[in-house]
Amino acid sequence: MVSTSSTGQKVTLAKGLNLGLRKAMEADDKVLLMGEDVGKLGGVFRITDGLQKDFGEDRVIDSPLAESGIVGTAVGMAMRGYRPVVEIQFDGFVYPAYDQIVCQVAKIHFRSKGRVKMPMVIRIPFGGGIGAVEHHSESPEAQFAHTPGLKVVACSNPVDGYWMIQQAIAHDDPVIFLEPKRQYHADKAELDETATPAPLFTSKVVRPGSDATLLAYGPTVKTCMKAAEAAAGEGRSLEVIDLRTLSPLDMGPVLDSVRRTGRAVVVHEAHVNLGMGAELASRITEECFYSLEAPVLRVGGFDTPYPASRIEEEWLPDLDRVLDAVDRSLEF
Amino acid sequence: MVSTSSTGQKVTLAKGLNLGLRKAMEADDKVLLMGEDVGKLGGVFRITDGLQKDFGEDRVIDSPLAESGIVGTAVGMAMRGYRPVVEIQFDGFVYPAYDQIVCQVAKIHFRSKGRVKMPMVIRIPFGGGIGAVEHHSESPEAQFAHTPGLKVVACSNPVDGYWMIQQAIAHDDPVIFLEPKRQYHADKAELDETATPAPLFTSKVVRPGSDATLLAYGPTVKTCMKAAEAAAGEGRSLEVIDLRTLSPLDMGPVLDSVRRTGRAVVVHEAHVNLGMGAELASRITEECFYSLEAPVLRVGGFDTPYPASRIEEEWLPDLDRVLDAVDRSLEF
Amino acid sequence: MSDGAVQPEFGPDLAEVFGPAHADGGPELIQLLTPEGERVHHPEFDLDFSAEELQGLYRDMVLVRRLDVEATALQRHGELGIWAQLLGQEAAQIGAGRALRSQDFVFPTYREHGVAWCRGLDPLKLLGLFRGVDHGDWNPSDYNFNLYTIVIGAQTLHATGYAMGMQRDGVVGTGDPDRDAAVLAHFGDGASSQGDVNEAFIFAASYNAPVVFFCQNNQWAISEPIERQSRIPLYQRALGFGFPGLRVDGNDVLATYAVTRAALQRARDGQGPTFVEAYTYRMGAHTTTDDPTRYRLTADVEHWKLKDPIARLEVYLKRNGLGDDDFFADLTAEADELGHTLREGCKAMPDPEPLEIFDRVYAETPPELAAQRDGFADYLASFEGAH
Amino acid sequence: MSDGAVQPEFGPDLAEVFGPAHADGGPELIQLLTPEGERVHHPEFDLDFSAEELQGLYRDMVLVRRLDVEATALQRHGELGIWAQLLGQEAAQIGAGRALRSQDFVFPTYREHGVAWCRGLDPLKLLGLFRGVDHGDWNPSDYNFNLYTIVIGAQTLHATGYAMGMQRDGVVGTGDPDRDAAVLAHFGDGASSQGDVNEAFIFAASYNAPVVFFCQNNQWAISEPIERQSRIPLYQRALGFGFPGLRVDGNDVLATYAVTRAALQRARDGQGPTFVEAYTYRMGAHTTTDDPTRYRLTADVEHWKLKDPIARLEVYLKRNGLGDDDFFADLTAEADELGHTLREGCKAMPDPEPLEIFDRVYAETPPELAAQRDGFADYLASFEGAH
Ligand SMILES: Cc1ncc(C[n+]2csc(CCOP(=O)(O)OP(=O)(O)O)c2C)c(N)n1
Ligand SMILES: Cc1ncc(C[n+]2csc(CCOP(=O)(O)OP(=O)(O)O)c2C)c(N)n1
Ligand SMILES: [Mg+2]
Ligand SMILES: [Mg+2]
Repeated sequence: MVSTSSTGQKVTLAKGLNLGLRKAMEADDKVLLMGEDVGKLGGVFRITDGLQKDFGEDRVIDSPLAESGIVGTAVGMAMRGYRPVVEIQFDGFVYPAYDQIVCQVAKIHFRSKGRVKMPMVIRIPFGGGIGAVEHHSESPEAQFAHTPGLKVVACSNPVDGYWMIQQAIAHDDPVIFLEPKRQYHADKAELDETATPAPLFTSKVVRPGSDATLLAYGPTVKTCMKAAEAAAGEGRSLEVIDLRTLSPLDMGPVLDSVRRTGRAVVVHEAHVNLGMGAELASRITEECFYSLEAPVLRVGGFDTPYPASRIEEEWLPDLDRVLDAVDRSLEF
Repeated sequence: MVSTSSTGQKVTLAKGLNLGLRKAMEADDKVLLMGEDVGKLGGVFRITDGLQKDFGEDRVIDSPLAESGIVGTAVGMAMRGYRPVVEIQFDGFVYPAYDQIVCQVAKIHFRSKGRVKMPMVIRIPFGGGIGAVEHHSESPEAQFAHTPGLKVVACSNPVDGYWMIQQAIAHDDPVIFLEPKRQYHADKAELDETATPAPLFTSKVVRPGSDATLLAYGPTVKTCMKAAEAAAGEGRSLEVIDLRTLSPLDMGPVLDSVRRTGRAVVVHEAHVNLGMGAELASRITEECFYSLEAPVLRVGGFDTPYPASRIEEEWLPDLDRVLDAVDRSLEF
Repeated sequence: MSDGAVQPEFGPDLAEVFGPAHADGGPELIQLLTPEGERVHHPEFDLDFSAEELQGLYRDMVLVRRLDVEATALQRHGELGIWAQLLGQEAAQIGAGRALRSQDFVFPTYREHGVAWCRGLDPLKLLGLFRGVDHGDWNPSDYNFNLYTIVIGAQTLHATGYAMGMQRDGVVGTGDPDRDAAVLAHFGDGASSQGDVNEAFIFAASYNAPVVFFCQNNQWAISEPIERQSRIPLYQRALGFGFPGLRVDGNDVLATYAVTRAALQRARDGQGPTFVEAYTYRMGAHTTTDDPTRYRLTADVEHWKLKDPIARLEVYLKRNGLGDDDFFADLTAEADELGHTLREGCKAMPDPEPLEIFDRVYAETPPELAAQRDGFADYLASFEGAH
Repeated sequence: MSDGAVQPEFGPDLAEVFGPAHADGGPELIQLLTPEGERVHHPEFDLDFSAEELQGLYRDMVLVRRLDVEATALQRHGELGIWAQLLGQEAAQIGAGRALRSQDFVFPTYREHGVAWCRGLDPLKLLGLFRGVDHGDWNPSDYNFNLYTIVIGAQTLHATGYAMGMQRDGVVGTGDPDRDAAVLAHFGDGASSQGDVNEAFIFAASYNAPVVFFCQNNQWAISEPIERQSRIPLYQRALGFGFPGLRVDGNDVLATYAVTRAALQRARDGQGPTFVEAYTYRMGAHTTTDDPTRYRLTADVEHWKLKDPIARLEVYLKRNGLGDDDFFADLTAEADELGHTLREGCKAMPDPEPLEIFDRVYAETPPELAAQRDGFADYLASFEGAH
């Protein structure tokens, strides 16, 4: 079991997560991985590639095909002192485990007056754009963020993937860990394993700007960066914030930014209706009522089920729809 | 099987629903009821009292103790041409059926290009204030309203209970039907069975006013009516809207009102974070940006799990917290 | 219990596979003490009990019945919001509870007051949940007894996972009796229909986890009779998942003890899960808010009264001179004392402090929740002057 | 298949209850045609097949294999996003599909292309979902064949509910062969672990619903072998729920047909559910995106090649003079023609019109969604001039 610690290697998000999981397992032998096909196969996205070989079947556990069973047994293992990291194969398959997540995982710390900790990470590859069939492109984050007792984070790039997964595993509260599956093998970034990462529950300005603020997380960070780039070509300066944490929200950087720009557009793949954009818009408006030049606008998946993949790119928020919202905001 | 059709009787919400279910079953023999203890017992709240006796065990079906099984078999019955009305015993027990609801009930019409209808009603007694133990006082509406393909309504009084349940059953789309359990046996209202009810998916101004708008549904309608009454004593005129429909929202009356009053407070028992208030605040702000004198404020359950019942009344939004928000809005 | 339609005209003959089913427990019912108080013998599960042990089991049953009666009365007097009665299930719970070793871990439902008693929990602690002052105010690891779980069946998966943790801790099948441990997972007949419970069977079988699934078949899930959940005897469910199932007379504390003990030992030894169906009867209502006259016959209840778990052991003790008048008198006094303690203790239980709720949601409270807390504190404080 | 640890030291002896388990299907495997193409007899399920019937079954299998091969190729050429192959499972699907009567209703998973074929569905319609142009573009009631369901196991509950609907419609157990109907519910070995599937067993047993649970145990759930899901033969799962389970050689189209036919008839007659385990093997990858070399041995695949469902019937037909050269040549031509149609048809499938999605979410589109649609239409139109 050799730790592949090196600095400066270029990694994909999939590799960053894989390395992060490995680090976490090396650091604490209470860390267990569990899920469908996470063993020999390394998961359908290969995020757990090689881990069963190196850490054994007792720590990288192929489970029967039952999500409630996976999360429910992970609860028991956490009660016994383990730190289970559960992989849900695709976003759309988290729902059979929904009851265990919202009634048990989320509530046990509270129910027990803090006596029983629930240090569990539930990894969910989320979002669309991979040309998949139904149920493989969902964005369930709002439902979890609405549930007290859960923390919800989303990574957007290889370096964050590497650090955030380790931070989530080390954290004593249950964390819903969202991974933009479209990004798994898309881009590479330089990983410096000796760096000091930002704390887990913080948002980051990833591109400064002054005319309007784009709020994104997971897969839409890239969309917004591209939009900002395109807007810059037309002389518009857009600030982009990678929220990273969805529950709790880290409103500090968001409010600072909107107070400066006076305009905000929230971009996510989840349905607009009752999506994260609704909460962000409400809070921003409450806190920056007199700084806002326009209402906070929301760009997201339409309020329809995820469509057949041949039209998914029309359904998903893209650069043009983001810029259209920016225009509407600026012209308001 | 005698229809107790009469005009002018005073009924509770429980009785209104019971009569409405009876009417719906008389009107269409494809209507079936299904759930735990709905037969001889008449349900733990007695909403189905007497129906099995009159309509038989084939139409009022006591089910095995499994919510996914109940909703999943109801899907099959709907495909076969029935109109199942499912009772979930308590809000907190809807989650084992969550997968069937969001991935099947909500999506089958879309998946089948409209060829397969899903005329199902899922009745959920919801909300707190009855001194119950954990999981018996939840407000899960935002999660369902976020899901395209579902319609979500909440009744607040006996007369609406009577009409809305019949309308929901007659409707061809799946309806999540929320019943404020705290109101079941609380107040009586005169029921005129010959009246013409308002359409199902409409909101209603239940008290006109001019200083601020209170938006409520289900159990908080009563709270807001009392708050408006109390405010009137202090010379403040509050308009109260009973939303009745949560998905779709009927924004017409809401926007009209807020354009007049310039102020809105949304009141629900669900957690504030990503609750219905977030969506309402976002839409109101977007539509009435220049009419708003203050940001839309939200009063709801705190972002903690529902507490032990001896302190539930402190956790739930009450008259004082509503008036406090009104004050904050007016003073903004 | 079983249904005529179960006979297939092909495939294995179910009656042959399982033996005939009987409404009264059937021949498969493992019994050591009859309802009439006769000691009977069993080829596999016989055990010798000392006078002390028998008195101990009797005492436990009498005291938990008193606990139950008091709690029911406290609910009637408005001191509890609701109470889930164990009346009639004392033998099933005490038999199972006494079969545990301290290193074993228990996952109860909301009705296992008797098992809690055996784990040494102050019974007053059981009342908090039903009074509405907490969700259970004990540390599970202090008693190896989890908090009550209300969502039907959810805890069977936790139990299985906990047992998988024990396997990883190396406390299964080592041969060291003080080290080897097992999990006892409680659930009801109604719960057997939940997906979670069946998934727990699958996981436990798949990993050969050291867990005993202990089902109190009290014949009812609120108003629904066991026939709605299963048309064959419930213990046979386990066989289809590949591990043994046994039906024990749940009103016979000796048999329940013996069978649970053997099943737990099998689990500790690394031989995997067992399903124990304790065949019993819910003599009371489902909870204090239930009205069983709407759905069941008094005659049935009367029938089961003859099988009372306490009465049969009392007859046995008395007939065999295993308890003198002092023993019974002392026990009555002890029960009265317990009742008194419960009544006084319950009424003295303070309401929780509202602001606490904010501190316990997370191990690390996020700033936004802390702000919500502070806002509420200010709000509450704003009334102080006013009143 | 089964695990040493299953022997309890008490309780019913599982080996006795169920008989011994064997890796290769075991003695309980119902077979009418051996891998070598020998016709064997079975005491309960024997059937006579005419030459025409045998040729028909053979033809079906050959054509659906071609369908599968073509679709796999179309995926490789980028015409489909993904494809779930049925290679090796032709006999299980054709045997089951041909056992249906028109009034029966089928709930498939995502792999039942052979059953769809038997229901008369234009195979091109199966490609839409995998191409990404729709979620299945047929009306289930036109074929009594539901849309594919992707969430594992969910459809078994729908099937049970549909069967309960049939009971209420009075089309079960009337004795009229053209009226009595049943439901065929498909699922895989992996699916047997889902709560939903086990709840379906419970509901079907409880209401004695006319449903046949048809499990294609192809030994794998993606990378996980059947042993992870069950340590005893899967068909035995049903016994614990109180209805019969049977294991049939799923690579033997004759046996699968005979067993499914009997099970469906039993359901139509009002005798309730049956579990049929079609013991087969997934010869291909899980889907075209899977790489089975990461988790299984080529030797295993080679072993199963000897049991090929088509080859054995071909041997039998040829050996018994039941198909002349023309028959085989015509069939090859027909398969080529099918391949051609599929290739051309697939490429010609139009992409959906984005705006349609808004109209199909509800039976009655709410105004707010109509507004969203209109806004998007305007937005799209705004580009028209621009480009
Ligand atoms: C998931 C879920 N659904 C419904 C309920 C409501 N409920 C509480 S107890 C009960 C019946 C349980 O019956 P059983 O499992 O036989 O246990 P018993 O109460 O008889 O001990 C029901 C339906 C619940 N607590 N959880
Ligand atoms: C609820 C759910 N979880 C996970 C998946 C992902 N998934 C698709 S197929 C599959 C394996 C299914 O195995 P099995 O039931 O044996 O059927 P087979 O594919 O072998 O025909 C998995 C895990 C899913 N579709 N649904
Ligand atoms: Mg019970
Ligand atoms: Mg399989």
